[in-house]
Amino acid sequence: MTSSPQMATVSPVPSIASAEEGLRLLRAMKLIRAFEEQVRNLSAAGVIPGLVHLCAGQEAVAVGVCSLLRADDMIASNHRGHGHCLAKGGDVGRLLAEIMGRRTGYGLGRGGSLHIFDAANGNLGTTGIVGGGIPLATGAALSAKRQARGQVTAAFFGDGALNQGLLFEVMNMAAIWRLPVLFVCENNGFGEFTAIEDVTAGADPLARGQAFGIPSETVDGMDVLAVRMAAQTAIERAREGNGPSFLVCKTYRYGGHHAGDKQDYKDAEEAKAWRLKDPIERLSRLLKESGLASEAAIAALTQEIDREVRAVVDLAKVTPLPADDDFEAHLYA
Amino acid sequence: MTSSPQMATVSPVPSIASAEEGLRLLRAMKLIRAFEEQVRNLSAAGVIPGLVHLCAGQEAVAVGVCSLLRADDMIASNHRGHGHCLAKGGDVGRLLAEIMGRRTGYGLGRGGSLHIFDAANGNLGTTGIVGGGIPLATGAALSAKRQARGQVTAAFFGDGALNQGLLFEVMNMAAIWRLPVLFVCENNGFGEFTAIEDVTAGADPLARGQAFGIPSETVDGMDVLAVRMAAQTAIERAREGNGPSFLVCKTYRYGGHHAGDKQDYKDAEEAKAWRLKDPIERLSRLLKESGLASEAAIAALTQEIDREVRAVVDLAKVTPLPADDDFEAHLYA
Amino acid sequence: MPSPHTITYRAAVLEALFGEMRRDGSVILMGEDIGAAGGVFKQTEGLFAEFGSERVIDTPISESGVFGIAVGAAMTGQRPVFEVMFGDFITLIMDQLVNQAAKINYMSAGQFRVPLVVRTAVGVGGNLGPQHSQSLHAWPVHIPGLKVVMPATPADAKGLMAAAIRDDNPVVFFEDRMLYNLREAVPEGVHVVPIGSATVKREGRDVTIIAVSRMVHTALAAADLLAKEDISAEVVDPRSLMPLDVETLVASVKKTSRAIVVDGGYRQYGITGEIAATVAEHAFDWLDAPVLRIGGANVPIPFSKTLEPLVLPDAQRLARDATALVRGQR
Amino acid sequence: MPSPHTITYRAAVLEALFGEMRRDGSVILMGEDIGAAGGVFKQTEGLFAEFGSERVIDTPISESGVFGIAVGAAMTGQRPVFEVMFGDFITLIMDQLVNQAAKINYMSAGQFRVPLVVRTAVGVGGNLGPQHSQSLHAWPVHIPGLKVVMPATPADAKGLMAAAIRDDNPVVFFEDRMLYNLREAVPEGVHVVPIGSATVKREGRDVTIIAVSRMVHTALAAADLLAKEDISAEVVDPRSLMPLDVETLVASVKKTSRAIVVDGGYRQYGITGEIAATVAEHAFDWLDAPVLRIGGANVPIPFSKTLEPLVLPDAQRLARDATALVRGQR
Ligand SMILES: Cc1ncc(C[n+]2csc(CCOP(=O)(O)OP(=O)(O)O)c2C)c(N)n1
Ligand SMILES: Cc1ncc(C[n+]2csc(CCOP(=O)(O)OP(=O)(O)O)c2C)c(N)n1
Ligand SMILES: [Mg+2]
Ligand SMILES: [Mg+2]
Repeated sequence: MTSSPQMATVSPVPSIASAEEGLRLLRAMKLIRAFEEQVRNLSAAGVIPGLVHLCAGQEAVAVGVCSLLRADDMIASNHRGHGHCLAKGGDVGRLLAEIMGRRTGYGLGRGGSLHIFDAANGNLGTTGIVGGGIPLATGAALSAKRQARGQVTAAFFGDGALNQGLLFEVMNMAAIWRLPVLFVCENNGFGEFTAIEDVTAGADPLARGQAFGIPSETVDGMDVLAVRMAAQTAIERAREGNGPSFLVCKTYRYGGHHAGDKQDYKDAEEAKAWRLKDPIERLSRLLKESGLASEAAIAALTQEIDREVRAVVDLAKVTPLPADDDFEAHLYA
Repeated sequence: MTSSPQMATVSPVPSIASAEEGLRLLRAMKLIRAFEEQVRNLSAAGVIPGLVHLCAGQEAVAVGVCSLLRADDMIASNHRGHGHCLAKGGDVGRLLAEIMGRRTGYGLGRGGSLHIFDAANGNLGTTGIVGGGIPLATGAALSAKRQARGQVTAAFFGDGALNQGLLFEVMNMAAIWRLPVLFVCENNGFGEFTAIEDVTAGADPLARGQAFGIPSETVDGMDVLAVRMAAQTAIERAREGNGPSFLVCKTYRYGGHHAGDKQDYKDAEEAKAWRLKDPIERLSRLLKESGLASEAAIAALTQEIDREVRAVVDLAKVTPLPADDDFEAHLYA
Repeated sequence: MPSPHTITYRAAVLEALFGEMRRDGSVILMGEDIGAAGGVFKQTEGLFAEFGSERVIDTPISESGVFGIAVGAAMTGQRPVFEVMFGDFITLIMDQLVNQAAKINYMSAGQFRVPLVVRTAVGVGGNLGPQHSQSLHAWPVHIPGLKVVMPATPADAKGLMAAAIRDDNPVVFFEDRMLYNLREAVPEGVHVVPIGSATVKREGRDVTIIAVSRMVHTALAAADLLAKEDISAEVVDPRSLMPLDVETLVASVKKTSRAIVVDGGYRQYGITGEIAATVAEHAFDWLDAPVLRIGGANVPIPFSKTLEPLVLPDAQRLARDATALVRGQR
Repeated sequence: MPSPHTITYRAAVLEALFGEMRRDGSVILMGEDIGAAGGVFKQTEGLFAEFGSERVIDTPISESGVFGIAVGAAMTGQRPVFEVMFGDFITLIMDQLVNQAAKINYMSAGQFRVPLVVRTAVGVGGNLGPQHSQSLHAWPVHIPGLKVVMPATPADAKGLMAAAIRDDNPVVFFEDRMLYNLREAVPEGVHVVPIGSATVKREGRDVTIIAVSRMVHTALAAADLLAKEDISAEVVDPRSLMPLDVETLVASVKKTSRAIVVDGGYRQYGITGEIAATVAEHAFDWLDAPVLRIGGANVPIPFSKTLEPLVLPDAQRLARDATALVRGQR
């Protein structure tokens, strides 16, 4: 069995406040899309070593949530984490450099795509362990609660993490301790090559949060405004000291599990149907239809982002690789 | 906060089929009670080394479930497991010998109370790891399913295990693979000295099973007939290939976490209220009121059991301790 | 003895799995994406087609729970082969492995056996970074009740997988994923290598190199380099780490009077300590120099192209160190 | 230097906890039954009353999740002291410890630090059986990025707990629960013992006994026995296993020319291998005999009164072995 786009619960269509805000969201999603496209090419060309897990198709979730977060709010990401990093304000150049294994990257090039940390922008890291970021975000929420500066945190994870015992342990504690954390599941229907239905019991993943009394909501993850609306409620709840929330965002990854995956486990019709719900197209259409942005303005934005990302690629290619000195640097604090 | 007896959902009062059956259940519960009383004394006297975790008060759960199991059905138990062992047909003498560290015990005296295995009677073991037995019973259910002889298995665990991630992982798989397993939670209100409410989120633990679509039921764990009724439905479901069930049995441990625990975290009034619901008294009353057994017959049964257990104690005291040879025996198969 | 054919390490393990699953209906496989997808390394390809979802079981991402279920299944008549996709994730099954699987035969005085295999892909290479490159074999070898094997060649991989499945104890089977495409002659049909037997991969006089898994190939390459300098190196592959074939190792060291132990795991408190100390204890009076230990670097394994190659010893470095040892320069 | 008072090991650790929690508001405690109940060993008694439930946090029985939360809290300004009730259960936190806590400072190039302490009660005694007696310190010492300490005396326990809390890295703190009632003089007030420094507990000429945690006391008792046979034993306590103070160890062995390493964990592939091999490497030309390694028995730790005492080496056996070593009988 595979996932179907009809499964996504369509939230009431939210409206958009201003042209500026609309373009900001569009820009953020387009930046991620363009970035992932470049990463895909660089990976295929062998310029990026190892494996990369791209999030094209899922941009609305990262952007919807992070667009409402303050700079001092924190996120923890997972293996499919470039979008989260950028949406949280990460530096495109340092991100790409890290993915390319350059010493100008966030971790001196020693972590790569799976290990992007960005303290300045509140990113507790991408991680190669399914579910591994969930307690980190929750621990940061514990700190936030102690420090009482109204910070909130968000943990992004896939549907695959819905079956890691760690998620349940952490949700339980977040609930009893009323921690200001958002559990954001990006349900893209697959964990690697396995469909969620084949390994995940229960009629609805929401029940996994509800079991702990956590307010839980299914969200159309292809609609950045729907994600924002749900996230806003959850963030307010957290900031006001009313504890965690659980959002299950129905979405789809356009690419394979990692760049290069042949994707023969996917249904072509279904993949096509999901493309029709593309979050970037959708927002563009809305902006145009509502008169908030012209076709030309959007095209200009697209070009600008393309230029920006290309420049970053060109620069990253000539930044230095790590030196022998970097091998042991920061092994201990 | 502490637990209150009113919390137990009272199931519709089930009736009892025959005097024989009634006395069998009563006998099983009385045996456990008498056994635990002896263990408590032997522990206080230093004849039993280490720590013992007694189940006086909780007999109805073990007996209710196990009285419906076949000899080739299997159980996995936890640290509070003497009752499970006896209810599943375990040998009183070998059990006590193991608890006393004698070489005539189930494990040559090398495991003690926390590690009672009884293959002949389908006991996969007590265990010192909270939650550790749950996957073992579920793995046995996987075997049962493959072998297709209609066996079912039961995992007994406490309310403390409700927060171990392992439980959730295993429940999920039991549900997707429709394994013939009963998840039997003995909710006695405490994990060691900590009240369940202080560490367990959610309005009702049942939701932990329901999240996976597992039929889940709250049971009056002080009423052996109520436990039997719920277990019967669950066992039939499992035998018919319809997958797992989750029973949350509300009960109370009369003693401390381990023998010798001062129990200053308990509310005296509450403890008294629970005593009024004593499962042995309750069944005795029912048998007498319904004319199925006379006061005298019950008194005779009590005496008989006392004699039996005393004899076992006397014998165990003179059985040999393990010899140097036993030290490494069975390290490898 | 069946005739050999030349196949990859990956195919050799697969041959053992096919063979044992055909022979014994109680052998089942459990792991992530091992079914229709054939495994992320194509290491289970074809098994699902032949044995179906009853015996080749795709699991949720729940390592701890799946492995716990495998232990229960092993206690009750199955012979599960449980796969941990990357060796870095054995961290997630340690409780079930140590506190249950390793001790149940002992604690139950033989009433319950736990015949299962944990197989996992380890090793540095392909730029997978700090959480997908570790080899934590130094952990399970420390636990009484477990057996641990780490085959270096396709033939040994086939033979030890068969032995591991037939063993009535929990066996941890470490495969270096950088060996998967290595081709060598492998006996066709049934082939079982006894657990606990080392093998001399190359005879020599001047120094014994005790090397494990992929390091065996590094040691053989180093021996070639050493030969050019007129140093004759003997290469011994323990194949099994637990139990360890101390006799074969010590016999070699008594012959050469010098020993190097090479392993790909973190060097600090890794397996080279135990092996070096054991050899030194048994061959003290024969040793002309301290036993040299070479291991993986003591850092999280870095992703970058320039740094990853610094993690493991290579043949040049090994040959250099061996030369110094033999020439009395250390 | 503050004046000493005589208190138990348990009280000494508690003194460090009170001291550090008063000094630094970011120090928090997390564990099972550590709050109002004061811990199952009474090892946290009084902390809850002074610091409240905000800083002394009773957790659910969710070791993995709690520890993961502690790591996240450590990354964001807290200094958690996380308690694992019995050392056998560290099996449950290995993923967060190895794949997150140990590597985050490295992977983030210092952007995030993970200043936390894992404290856990280990050791054989009191007939608690195979799942409540293990000491798995051989695992974390293998992982780059972690520090590991194992104090033997009340004074060192106090000083190393203070150091562990102040350290900006994850530190694993092993306490042998059979030492909890040991009384010795402990400096009052602030007392910090640097991590990574060994100490010579008794000077001697003929043999060095390197002993860890509770085995230090066994070694001291053995040294008394040896003195009666005119053998002068030096007892060295590494105190920290990672980093290990190689210099102090080697200096002692160079002086005595004979070494014994004693540890209470499983002997097979335990810490004695690394220490013996390290000493042998640095003091090869000084050694008159192979380094002798003595460890816990390689079996699940049995419950019974007659068997449990066979697990650990005692002073008599240690003295006997040392005598044989010194007299050249091994
Ligand atoms: C603990 C653990 N088990 C297995 C893996 C291998 N693995 C990496 S990603 C992945 C699938 C994750 O699926 P999901 O959480 O849905 O995220 P998605 O890739 O769909 O974004 C698996 C099994 C891992 N990295 N960590
Ligand atoms: C994994 C693990 N963590 C902690 C413990 C220590 N411990 C033993 S029993 C217990 C409480 C268990 O409570 P519950 O499951 O409710 O069972 P009860 O004792 O009430 O029958 C704890 C925390 C343990 N044995 N295993
Ligand atoms: Mg997914
Ligand atoms: Mg309880």
